[in-house]
Amino acid sequence: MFSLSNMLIPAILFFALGFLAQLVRSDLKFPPDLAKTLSIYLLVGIGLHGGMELAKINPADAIGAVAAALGLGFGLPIVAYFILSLVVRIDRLNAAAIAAHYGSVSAGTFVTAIAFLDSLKVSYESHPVIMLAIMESPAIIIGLALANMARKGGGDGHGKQVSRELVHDAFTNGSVVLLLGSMLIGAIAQPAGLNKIMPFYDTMFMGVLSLFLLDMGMEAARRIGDFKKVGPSLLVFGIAMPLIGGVVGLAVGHWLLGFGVGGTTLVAVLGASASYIAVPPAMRLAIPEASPALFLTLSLGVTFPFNIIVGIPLYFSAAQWLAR
Amino acid sequence: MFSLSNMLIPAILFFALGFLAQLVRSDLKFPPDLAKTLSIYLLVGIGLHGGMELAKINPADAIGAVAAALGLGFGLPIVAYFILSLVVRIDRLNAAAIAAHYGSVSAGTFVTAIAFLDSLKVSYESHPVIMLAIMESPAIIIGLALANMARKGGGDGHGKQVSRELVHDAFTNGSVVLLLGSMLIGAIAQPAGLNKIMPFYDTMFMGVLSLFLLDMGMEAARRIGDFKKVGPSLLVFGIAMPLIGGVVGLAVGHWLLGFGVGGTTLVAVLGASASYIAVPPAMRLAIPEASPALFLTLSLGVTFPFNIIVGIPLYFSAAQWLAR
Amino acid sequence: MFSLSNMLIPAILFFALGFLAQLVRSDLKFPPDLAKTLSIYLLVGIGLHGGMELAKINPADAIGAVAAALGLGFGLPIVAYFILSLVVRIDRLNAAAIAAHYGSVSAGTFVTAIAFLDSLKVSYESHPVIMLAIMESPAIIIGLALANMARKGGGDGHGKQVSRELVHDAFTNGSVVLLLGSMLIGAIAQPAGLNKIMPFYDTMFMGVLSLFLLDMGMEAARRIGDFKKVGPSLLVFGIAMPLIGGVVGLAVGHWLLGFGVGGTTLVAVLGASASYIAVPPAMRLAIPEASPALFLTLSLGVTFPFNIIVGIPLYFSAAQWLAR
Amino acid sequence: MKPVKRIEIVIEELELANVIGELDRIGVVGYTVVPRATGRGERGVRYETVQGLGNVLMTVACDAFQASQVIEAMRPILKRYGGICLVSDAMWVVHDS
Amino acid sequence: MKPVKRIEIVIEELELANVIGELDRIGVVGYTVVPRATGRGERGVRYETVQGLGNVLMTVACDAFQASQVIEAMRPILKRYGGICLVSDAMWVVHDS
Amino acid sequence: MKPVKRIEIVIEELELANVIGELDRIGVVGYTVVPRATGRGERGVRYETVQGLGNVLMTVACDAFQASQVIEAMRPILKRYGGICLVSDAMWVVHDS
Ligand SMILES: Nc1ncnc2c1ncn2[C@@H]1O[C@H](COP(=O)(O)O)[C@@H](O)[C@H]1O
Ligand SMILES: Nc1ncnc2c1ncn2[C@@H]1O[C@H](COP(=O)(O)O)[C@@H](O)[C@H]1O
Ligand SMILES: Nc1ncnc2c1ncn2[C@@H]1O[C@H](COP(=O)(O)O)[C@@H](O)[C@H]1O
Ligand code: NA
Ligand code: NA
Ligand code: NA
Repeated sequence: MFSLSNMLIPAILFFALGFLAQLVRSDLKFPPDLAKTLSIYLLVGIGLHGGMELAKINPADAIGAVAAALGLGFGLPIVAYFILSLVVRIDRLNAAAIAAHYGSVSAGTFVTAIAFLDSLKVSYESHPVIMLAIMESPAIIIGLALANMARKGGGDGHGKQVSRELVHDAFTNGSVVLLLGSMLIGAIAQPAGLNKIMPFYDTMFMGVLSLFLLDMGMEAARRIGDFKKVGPSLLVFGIAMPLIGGVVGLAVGHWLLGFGVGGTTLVAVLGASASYIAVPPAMRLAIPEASPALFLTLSLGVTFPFNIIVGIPLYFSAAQWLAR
Repeated sequence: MFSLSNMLIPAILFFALGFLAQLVRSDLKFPPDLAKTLSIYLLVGIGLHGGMELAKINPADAIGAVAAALGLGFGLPIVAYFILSLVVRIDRLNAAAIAAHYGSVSAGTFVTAIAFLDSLKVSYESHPVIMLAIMESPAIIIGLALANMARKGGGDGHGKQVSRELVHDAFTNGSVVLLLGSMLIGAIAQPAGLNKIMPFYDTMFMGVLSLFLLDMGMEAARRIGDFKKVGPSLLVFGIAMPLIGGVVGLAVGHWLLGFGVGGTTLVAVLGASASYIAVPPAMRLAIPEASPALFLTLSLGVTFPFNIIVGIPLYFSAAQWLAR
Repeated sequence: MFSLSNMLIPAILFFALGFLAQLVRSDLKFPPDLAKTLSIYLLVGIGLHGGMELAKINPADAIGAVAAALGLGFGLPIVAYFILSLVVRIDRLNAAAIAAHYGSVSAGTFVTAIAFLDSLKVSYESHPVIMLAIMESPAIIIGLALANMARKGGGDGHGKQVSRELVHDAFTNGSVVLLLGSMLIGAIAQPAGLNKIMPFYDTMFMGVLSLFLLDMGMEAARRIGDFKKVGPSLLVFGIAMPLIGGVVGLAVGHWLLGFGVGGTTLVAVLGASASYIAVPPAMRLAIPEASPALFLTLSLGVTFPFNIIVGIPLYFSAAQWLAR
Repeated sequence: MKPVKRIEIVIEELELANVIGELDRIGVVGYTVVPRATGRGERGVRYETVQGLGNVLMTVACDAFQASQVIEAMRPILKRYGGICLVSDAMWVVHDS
Repeated sequence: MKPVKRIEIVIEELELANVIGELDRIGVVGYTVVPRATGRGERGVRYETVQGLGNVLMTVACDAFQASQVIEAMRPILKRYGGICLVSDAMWVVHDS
Repeated sequence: MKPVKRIEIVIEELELANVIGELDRIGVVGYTVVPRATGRGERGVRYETVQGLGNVLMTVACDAFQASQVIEAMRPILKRYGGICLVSDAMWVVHDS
């Protein structure tokens, strides 16, 4: 069973440390490129590991996971959009932009969930990694489509050109390329060579994750200043939506894909997490009318910390409960 | 016994390499953020290790070390200030700024001392790490107080506001937060999680230290151009003061705290080293009249290299002599 | 024997991934300082390893390798210059600048060759590392001399001052200092200390190389846009010249130095590779009339990828053939 | 030396390719870009939380006629995505005179 | 386009918060900051040896009245901590016109 | 405030030492440098592929007489290595007045 001591995994404590450092207005600052470097490392690391695992399974076996990922990636932003327009009642363009973030995923949250499972020595399926890579993109397309609808076609020349670029960008953005690319390398490279590379990822992975979360903690706390701009109903959305996505993910993982506790937790995390790397620039280009203060504050300042501190253990407990 | 071959530890050789590279005007340059990244890594590494060790000892046991750290942190800058005003005879504001640097500590010097002890397989107490964290701040307060006195109250509104900010900054500066934070994490995190993180620090620590010292060697040599501005009597101070601080540290470590050879060496290093991370910006804000060319050249260009090359082996030999 | 599966070593696959990412216009981008940091790491790593190996051999034994390196370093740029002026028929200043690049070496290619040999479990002599360090500089001097000749003495005051600076820079440039310096440290540092440092290099080396090649793949592909400017005959030179240098290197390694398959392959790689770190800035200062678009595109965009993908396996097969 | 217009543009990094496209269309070859600028304007504070969302500072020196075209091209971009565009006079120490 | 003052400030990074505080007090919303500038002045060479001790380059476009307030606010800061402040004229390609 | 010339120079990083040498010779103490600029000009696109081959943006404020000397010193450098040099007028909020 889950207990408070599970919270004391170092990765999460480092996140809290970063958050606190920023709250007490420490001058602690990470070099701006450090976070990027750490996340390149983490993405390649998950990709290689995932690829090596996936090479062992039957490709046909992965089709269900791929389909589920597409379903979640196309479905969740639509759910989010309707909640945002009908319940939270914000304007449609901001709704579309925010919805796209929640349909996509956060690799940082995913890796933290893996650290969490590892610390409890819970095993997990390898399919969720491929779902992570796939789920980066579809929500961007949906966000764009929703915005075009909101603009009643948005059909000026500029809009159409941006749309074309956006669809291209959605499938070629850095995280997708890194993740799919290293997954492929993990699957096809000769084992002797991989064995020489993996110590770099195995030895350092959790340490790098801790530093990454330390930085993300600072970044999350920096967003608190914008909570006023976001307003109470959107803040509630920033916590309710991951719960909804998490529940959908739990259902998909447990019933649809038949995963165990670990895999189901990871699918829940995919559903629950919101993108803060690939989607923000895409939405900035696609929907310049939408406010970055809203979507960044929600994904980085509310949902990310919520998932790290509360969400992951919660989805895990739920997955355990389902698996009874 | 100590012999020349002890100087041949790689960390020190890399420092010499960096120094030399700059002397021959090589275009070798480290990316500006690399040194920051390396020192974040080193601080977290010392903190985690220290915290894990400290978790094993009786908290009451650490009270002596804490008190000694406060004593050194408040006392040494006052000693330095009087030497600077009465013997070296520089103006009081520069004296206050420089004194603050010498009352504080250099984590880089501390880590190099640990590498030195490790290379000789000399063990050491874990308390000095906590002293390192504590000694970052008090000297900043003393520097500020001395400057305010020198300005006869310095009591304009601006001065008072800066003072308040300074006291805040002294206790929340990045190094303090990182060091105390990771010490705490090392002490309270669940062991299974720590075991997954520590390979990142254990495997890489000495290698990272070498690269850090390579960069610091270049930085130290860059300061040589300012030796003229500093003048001979201040240059002598830059070597005499670490010796004084080292002797005080030796006494405190050996007699007051009853440490062995390793621990006594480390306390001597704390006394002898001068800050070049936390104190310079604090003094720049608090005493804008003081010249950064003076305090940076002294701490980075004179005292740091002196401690790395001559000081550490010297304090170690003295600690051995005390322990006969 | 060599087979296609040898190409599937992860380092090369990561290079291909970077190349592809850029071709599909992904927004994947490495922080600008990351490549520098990775190459500092790689240079120090090769240097330390090489130094530790060299410490075991008789210094007299290395004299042949040193002489061969000087011969290649002074000879190859002259060969390249004549091909460029007489066959490719480009102007003499551009010819001099490009020739200097091909007389020098690429540490990145060298390390990839080592990864290639390691993946095939082929051993190699330690001398080529010292040749790598030595071959960085002579070509710069030759390039300068050729340019001065082309300018008929180039004898204005400015030219002479630049020449003096250039000769200084040729021998103090960052890569040379790092490589020779860490080789020296590897040779003289006390073994206990080295053993504490080496895990940093042993554990991470291949992983770091992969990330480095990922970045270089993107950089190489970025150069494709300049292929038009370079023109077909120069593009052919970019592939023919490494083959010529490779053949010369094979001959030198096999017959002159009597190396085995591994060592001969490495000498071939030294002959075949073109500099893209030390030589470009030197040529920019020495021959401002020469176009960086030409020399950078050739060395980074043509010869580097050619050597990584085709050259290394080819030189290796040839070395095997020689050793029959 | 010849008199030129000095155009100074602050835009989000994401828009840079777009702006360069406009310069190409107009036929302006030269520009200089300083990356990683931060700033504050009507749309709040901007810094590079996320790749592409920081500011860049672009300087373009060109003749008055081209400048007026650049200005017109910038208007819709500034309206859509924010940023500023300042135009002033300067003397250009021409390469070849 | 409307005529504005273009204020260009070089200060130590540490002072940035202070200067922004003055802008807030005066009511100037917009500014752009380029970090990691190095330089040389009366106080010698400045580069970022230590976090906070490098220069930043700040640009503020505002009307003449606000500019005069900014200038007055900068004087004591420049005196205390060094740095420079240059003021020139520019035309602002306003967002909404 | 006093009127000054504001000289803005974009050159390859490698040339920076050279330009500072010229400033020293002329007796100009103050300058500010923003590193890591990219750009495009007659010689094509420049970015820091290789250490030293990126652009830097240098600003020098000085009086008109020194400015004319700096301009003359820049001509041969610009001719040889490329880059631009723009000169404009500004008011300097002097430290001590
Ligand atoms: N008055 C101003 N002075 C200088 N920079 C400005 C000004 N207004 C806006 N900016 C810059 O332009 C960016 C976008 O501005 P805005 O679209 O008004 O939010 C800001 O982040 C600033 O970097
Ligand atoms: N004349 C000048 N032109 C351009 N920048 C200057 C000038 N004088 C000072 N600076 C900048 O302002 C900073 C502080 O100047 P100072 O307070 O005079 O040492 C320097 O590091 C330069 O970046
Ligand atoms: N018209 C221009 N406006 C702004 N920057 C320019 C201009 N022309 C050249 N530059 C800058 O000067 C550098 C060298 O220019 P060039 O020597 O013409 O290739 C370019 O990389 C740009 O950064
Ligand atoms: Na999601
Ligand atoms: Na001290
Ligand atoms: Na070569």
